[in-house]
Amino acid sequence: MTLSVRLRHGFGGFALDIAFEAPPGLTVLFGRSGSGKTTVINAVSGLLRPESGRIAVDDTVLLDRAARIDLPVHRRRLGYIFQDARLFPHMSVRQNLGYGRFFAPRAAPGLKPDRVIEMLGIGALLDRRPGALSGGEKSRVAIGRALLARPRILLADEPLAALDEARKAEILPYFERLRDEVQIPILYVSHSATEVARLATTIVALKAGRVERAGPARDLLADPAFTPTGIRDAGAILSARIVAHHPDGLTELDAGGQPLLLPRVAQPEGQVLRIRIAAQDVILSRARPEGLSALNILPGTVAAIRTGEGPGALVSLQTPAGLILARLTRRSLDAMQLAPGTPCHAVMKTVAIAPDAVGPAR
Amino acid sequence: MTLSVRLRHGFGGFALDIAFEAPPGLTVLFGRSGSGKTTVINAVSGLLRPESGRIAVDDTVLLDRAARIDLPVHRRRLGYIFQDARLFPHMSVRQNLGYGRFFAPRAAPGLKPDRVIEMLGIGALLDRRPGALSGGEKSRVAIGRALLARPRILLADEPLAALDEARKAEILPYFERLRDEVQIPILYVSHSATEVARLATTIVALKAGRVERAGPARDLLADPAFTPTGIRDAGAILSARIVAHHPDGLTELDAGGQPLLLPRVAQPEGQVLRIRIAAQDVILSRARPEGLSALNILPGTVAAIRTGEGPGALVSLQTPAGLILARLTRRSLDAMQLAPGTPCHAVMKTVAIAPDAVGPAR
Amino acid sequence: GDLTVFAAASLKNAMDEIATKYHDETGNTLHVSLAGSSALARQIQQGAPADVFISANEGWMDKLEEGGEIDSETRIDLLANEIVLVSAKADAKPVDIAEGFDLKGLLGPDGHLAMALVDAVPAGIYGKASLESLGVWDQVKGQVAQADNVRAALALVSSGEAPYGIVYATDAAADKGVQVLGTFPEESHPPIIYPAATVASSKNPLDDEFLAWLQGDAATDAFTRQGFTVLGD
Amino acid sequence: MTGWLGPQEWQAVALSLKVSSLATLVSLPLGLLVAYALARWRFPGRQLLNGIVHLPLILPPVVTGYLLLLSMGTQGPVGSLLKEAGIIFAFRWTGAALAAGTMAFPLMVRAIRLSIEAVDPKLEQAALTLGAPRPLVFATVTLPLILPGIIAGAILAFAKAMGEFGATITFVSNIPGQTQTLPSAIYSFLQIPGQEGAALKLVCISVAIAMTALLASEVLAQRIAKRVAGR
Amino acid sequence: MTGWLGPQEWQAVALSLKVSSLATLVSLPLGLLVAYALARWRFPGRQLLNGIVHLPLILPPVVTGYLLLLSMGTQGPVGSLLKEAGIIFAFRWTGAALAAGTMAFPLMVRAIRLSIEAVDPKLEQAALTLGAPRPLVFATVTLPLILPGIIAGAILAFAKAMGEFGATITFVSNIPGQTQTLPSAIYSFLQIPGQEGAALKLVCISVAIAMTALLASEVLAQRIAKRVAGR
Ligand SMILES: Nc1ncnc2c1ncn2[C@@H]1O[C@H](COP(=O)(O)OP(=O)(O)OP(=O)(O)O)[C@@H](O)[C@H]1O
Ligand SMILES: Nc1ncnc2c1ncn2[C@@H]1O[C@H](COP(=O)(O)OP(=O)(O)OP(=O)(O)O)[C@@H](O)[C@H]1O
Ligand code: MOO
Ligand SMILES: [Mg+2]
Ligand SMILES: [Mg+2]
Repeated sequence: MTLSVRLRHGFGGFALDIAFEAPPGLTVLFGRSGSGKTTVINAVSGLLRPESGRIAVDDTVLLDRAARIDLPVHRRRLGYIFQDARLFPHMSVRQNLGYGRFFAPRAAPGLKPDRVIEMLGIGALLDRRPGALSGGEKSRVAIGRALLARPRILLADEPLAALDEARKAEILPYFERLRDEVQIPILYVSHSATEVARLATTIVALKAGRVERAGPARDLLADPAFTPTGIRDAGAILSARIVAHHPDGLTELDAGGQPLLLPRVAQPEGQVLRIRIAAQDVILSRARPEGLSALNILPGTVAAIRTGEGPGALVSLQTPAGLILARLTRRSLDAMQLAPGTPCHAVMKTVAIAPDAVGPAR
Repeated sequence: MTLSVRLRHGFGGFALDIAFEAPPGLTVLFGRSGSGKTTVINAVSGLLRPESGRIAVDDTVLLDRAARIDLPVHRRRLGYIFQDARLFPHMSVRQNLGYGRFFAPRAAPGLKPDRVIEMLGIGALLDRRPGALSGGEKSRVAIGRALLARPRILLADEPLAALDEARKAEILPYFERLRDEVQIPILYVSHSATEVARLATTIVALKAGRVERAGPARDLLADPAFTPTGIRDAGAILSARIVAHHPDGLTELDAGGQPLLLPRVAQPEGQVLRIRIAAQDVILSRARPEGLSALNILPGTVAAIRTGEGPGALVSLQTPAGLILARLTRRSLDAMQLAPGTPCHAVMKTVAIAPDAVGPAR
Repeated sequence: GDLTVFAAASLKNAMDEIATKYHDETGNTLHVSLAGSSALARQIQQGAPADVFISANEGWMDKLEEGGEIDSETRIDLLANEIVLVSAKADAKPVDIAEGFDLKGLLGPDGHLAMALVDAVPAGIYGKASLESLGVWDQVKGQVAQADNVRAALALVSSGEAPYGIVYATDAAADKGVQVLGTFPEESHPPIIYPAATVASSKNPLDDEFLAWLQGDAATDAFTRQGFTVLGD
Repeated sequence: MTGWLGPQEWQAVALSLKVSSLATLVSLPLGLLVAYALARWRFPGRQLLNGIVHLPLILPPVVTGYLLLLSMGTQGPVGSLLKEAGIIFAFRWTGAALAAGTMAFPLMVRAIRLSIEAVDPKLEQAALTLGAPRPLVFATVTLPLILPGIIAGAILAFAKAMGEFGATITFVSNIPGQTQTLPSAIYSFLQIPGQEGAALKLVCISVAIAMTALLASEVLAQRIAKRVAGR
Repeated sequence: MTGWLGPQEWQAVALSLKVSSLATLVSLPLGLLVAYALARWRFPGRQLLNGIVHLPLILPPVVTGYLLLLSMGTQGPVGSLLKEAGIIFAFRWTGAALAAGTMAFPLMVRAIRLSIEAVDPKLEQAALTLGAPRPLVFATVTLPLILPGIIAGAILAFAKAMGEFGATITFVSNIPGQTQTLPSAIYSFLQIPGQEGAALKLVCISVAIAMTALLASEVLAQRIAKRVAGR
């Protein structure tokens, strides 16, 4: 299912004018504070009626101002995780969680309440009221409430911002499942490189109310010119197939014929994974290095080099496994005499490929 | 000024029982969602009256239930950045920002309004009301309101959670300035490794209402057994003096007699910096490696090794610059035959030392 | 049988007694609705289920008669009353109420004279007429405190708020807190008449009989005890 | 007890309770609707509706009673229509309830409206996104949140109905056992000097009833507030 | 215009305006205090205070007026004390204002109290942490947020005061130019057969005044609500 959005709206000083397509999967809306992310999501939800525009999911038109179509909010079958939790203060956590379920068609696909409650770690809170919850607990209940509404479109506005890393790591897989199994369009606002890398199928980067870049996550993330969360978080995405699970806790992958080792993953042998390799974590070497603690070495040739204003540079390397990004200093660039076409090796630590950078391929 | 806190309080199922000292500087309260961080901050602010306990800043007792002392909230001279922004809806942004200033003694030290407004990027919002702000804009105004109250104690409950990376990078230095120049005790709740590494002088880790670990940030962060934000974010902190700014945009430091290169920093030559080196970013090599893009190599000997349940291990290396943490796989550990006392080299990329891991020393 | 009587509120005590007696004598039950004469008259105009109307005010009875809402031939002048000057002051002396008597002097520069509304409520209208014909109205009119009914005027006097007041003799008799200083001459005001009649729309066979009974001994006794004069036809 | 109050007084007490309860209960749904419309809808004639609702507060009760008599009496334009339908207010206890309800209506509407205006529309929006149609959003989110306001409105209305006199006596007269409410009975006693004691007894009963209702509503409202605050 | 209404009626109009305005303005601070106490403080006697505030609503107005006469009259226990201090209510327009204010008080308190209860205490807490002492927190945070409630309460009180009759005439009677308010004048006309027209004129004036006030308050309240919503 493809969500297509075209909007124009103005608030006093701020003008929004955007158009993008969100193909099946998860579309991350990206942009600085005040760039219009919540406004876009609100328009898709129907809570904001834009001055002009059209919003459709495949052939279902949610809004078309020109044709005077405006599907009422409650008929859009949304799961909206608000930037503020917006729990119903007079209902218990259990009642909050059950609220959307009640209105969803029985037959609609969705996650089981027990599993959602368990993954969110809110089993002990079910009889409390929102007034007696901590900030993170509130946001977890809000996530559960939206997921359990069996939505046809999921809108998530920084859903994990208030959570600790461990909890984030527990919840991320469920968004992956929603993306891959339930196959509903998901619009997801996030500032976190990890979340973008792990979840995004598509990226839409907003800047001051306009679309700055938009496209498949894999293309955008491998582009040295696009560093949405800052150059430090740049990184490319590869596909690789699981070859073997070794007894010392490492999993071996085949990335375009080259072996890659990473900490054990849960998926079975044969499965194709999507892995993210941060530019930061890649060391380049002209000669094949020996005796290092880093276990992964991919040969390749330099594809492109981007030097910005600072002392750093981003190099993209064409390897058998695909394009890889590496970040280094210009001094190293000069010392190693790198230029497009130069053959060289990418050295990556096994541990640099964190579990949260590994997910089922799309 | 040292803040000492001792508290006991119960909410139905949750029992808080903690004691810690926050010496001058910034104390990060760390812990999973629901572990009691906001409760502690509320008690220090006086908004929550704990069942028993004592809270004092040096000799000024804010609360002593046994002695029936309970300084009223408004006399505690706080700057409290709430987890939810809590802006006054009927006042403009300007009025919100000015509110605390009005009650602060003229003579109290504090930041200038214009600078705070500029760093928060809220200059264009001054005449708006909170209802017309985006999520991140609200939280920025809330930060400004607290900072401008010229507080004697600053309480910040995940102040940067709703902000994009670029904005975070702009605001962090101001918390550093408050910590280093204004020298007020700061209690700061955060889940972010970057913020902890950059800001913390002291770390207090909570777990289910109790103090799990507490101590100076430098000690805790160099301890392979303590990985508060997950092993992936482990990293040690070094002190190093600026030797020279090179024309190619790199700055050379002297870390215990060893040269370290990193992207240009703003501070002048001669100044001592605090730099964080993520365990993730360190590669170990028995022999001194050659021909790599990584420019920093520190010799040392293995001080301690921690192996957990997974395939990874944390190695702490005693170098002339101080303790360094490195993360690698057990397979590498075995291949390299590392054990306490083994001499070896730490290899770090220049670019791995990001600007946000560099700050004035404390 | 049952009978509904709409009676001016100032007849409360007498009607209570009459209801009991009537029930004892005839076995019939009286429902007495007490309110201001104007309210009752308007209700009768709007088809109220009243069988008999006893008004404190001839004007309203005239109005009903014009509209055919009462049976004209049954209308009688049932009771007469007097208006008196009262005071709650212990040292008040009887006053000879006559042409030009010094009411202004009694009140002093800022004492008030409590009356019912002088243009609207019968007791007030009679009082004003009397003072006018005695030639003292113009001197005291600025000091008249008008209440919405006689009872409230009396309360102003008995609470001491107004030193003097003009009320019905029947009300003055019932209030132990005030003393009657003098009675206004009968000829100084129009006759104070309480007319009664059966209501035209009433199909109650008892109504004529009750009107007759009201003029009988038992009723006369009850009215007299409250200070009314019962008028024969 | 029966000795302490005459049967007629007991009747007045019972009738007042009946009248005030009916007036409160029947006007509640209408009050809710009007309050919601005034708080949340923008429609032409909104200010007019608002004005009409407030009329009984502005007019002297006698005038309200008189207008009721003219319009809702069996001869009146509305009353005669209703009579066809078998609904008669004139000189019935239902009429007393109508008068009391009319007088109490503005108080009820104001209280409920204030609390509707205090509900954060963002919560209602959240319910909409979860698939609840407007009427159910109202029933499951708005209504529970304004319950304290509804209780306040209802109790104000009940208290007002217990004390209402001018409009009632003007509209439905003061017929013992049928339309004689407590305030009318008190009025009757106050017409004659020397009956203050009897009036006082009734005043005490009236106050006791209203205070009991008031206290009950306070307890209820507090319990609700606590639950919402999450304690 | 002067020809349309007699001078006595004009006086009544002017007086009613004066009386209702004074009643509203003077009872506002007290109403605010009582509403705040009832909404936010827990003290012994809170329910008693609540009951007393509601009394004028429960009692027939005549009774309230009578009680005022007994207590606040120049001979009454409170009234005689006040007289020493030079404050006299009896037969003065100030007394009419006292009666109207008393009758309107419960309406005002309820409206203000509801809106105080709707203010999120977290905002007040935020103000405290910023160094504002309680009274200033009230003045700068609570008060502006409850302004719509205060306006609603004031306008309810004003409207009620414009219509108040029973308590006023019982307490201060009806002295043209001093205590004859519009409702007293209307009542007088209604007592006389055939004067309904004259009464109607006054009713219209009364309604016009109250509606104007009502409309003004709505506009004001809407403007405030908009500002708070941030549009
Ligand atoms: N009013 C209350 N009644 C009952 N339990 C409460 C109440 N307030 C907080 N709690 C519980 O106390 C615990 C600590 O809450 P606190 O707000 O301090 O957590 P926190 O560490 O700030 O978490 P987060 O990171 O999610 O904000 C939580 O388990 C919470 O559910
Ligand atoms: N009601 C409003 N009136 C005026 N301006 C508004 C209104 N709502 C939002 N804005 C402005 O529109 C812009 C976009 O707001 P939006 O909430 O979409 O930002 P966002 O991208 O979600 O930011 P954040 O990450 O801070 O939540 C902001 O500059 C904001 O100030
Ligand atoms: O009973 Mo009346 O109607 O006082 O004159
Ligand atoms: Mg937003
Ligand atoms: Mg918290």
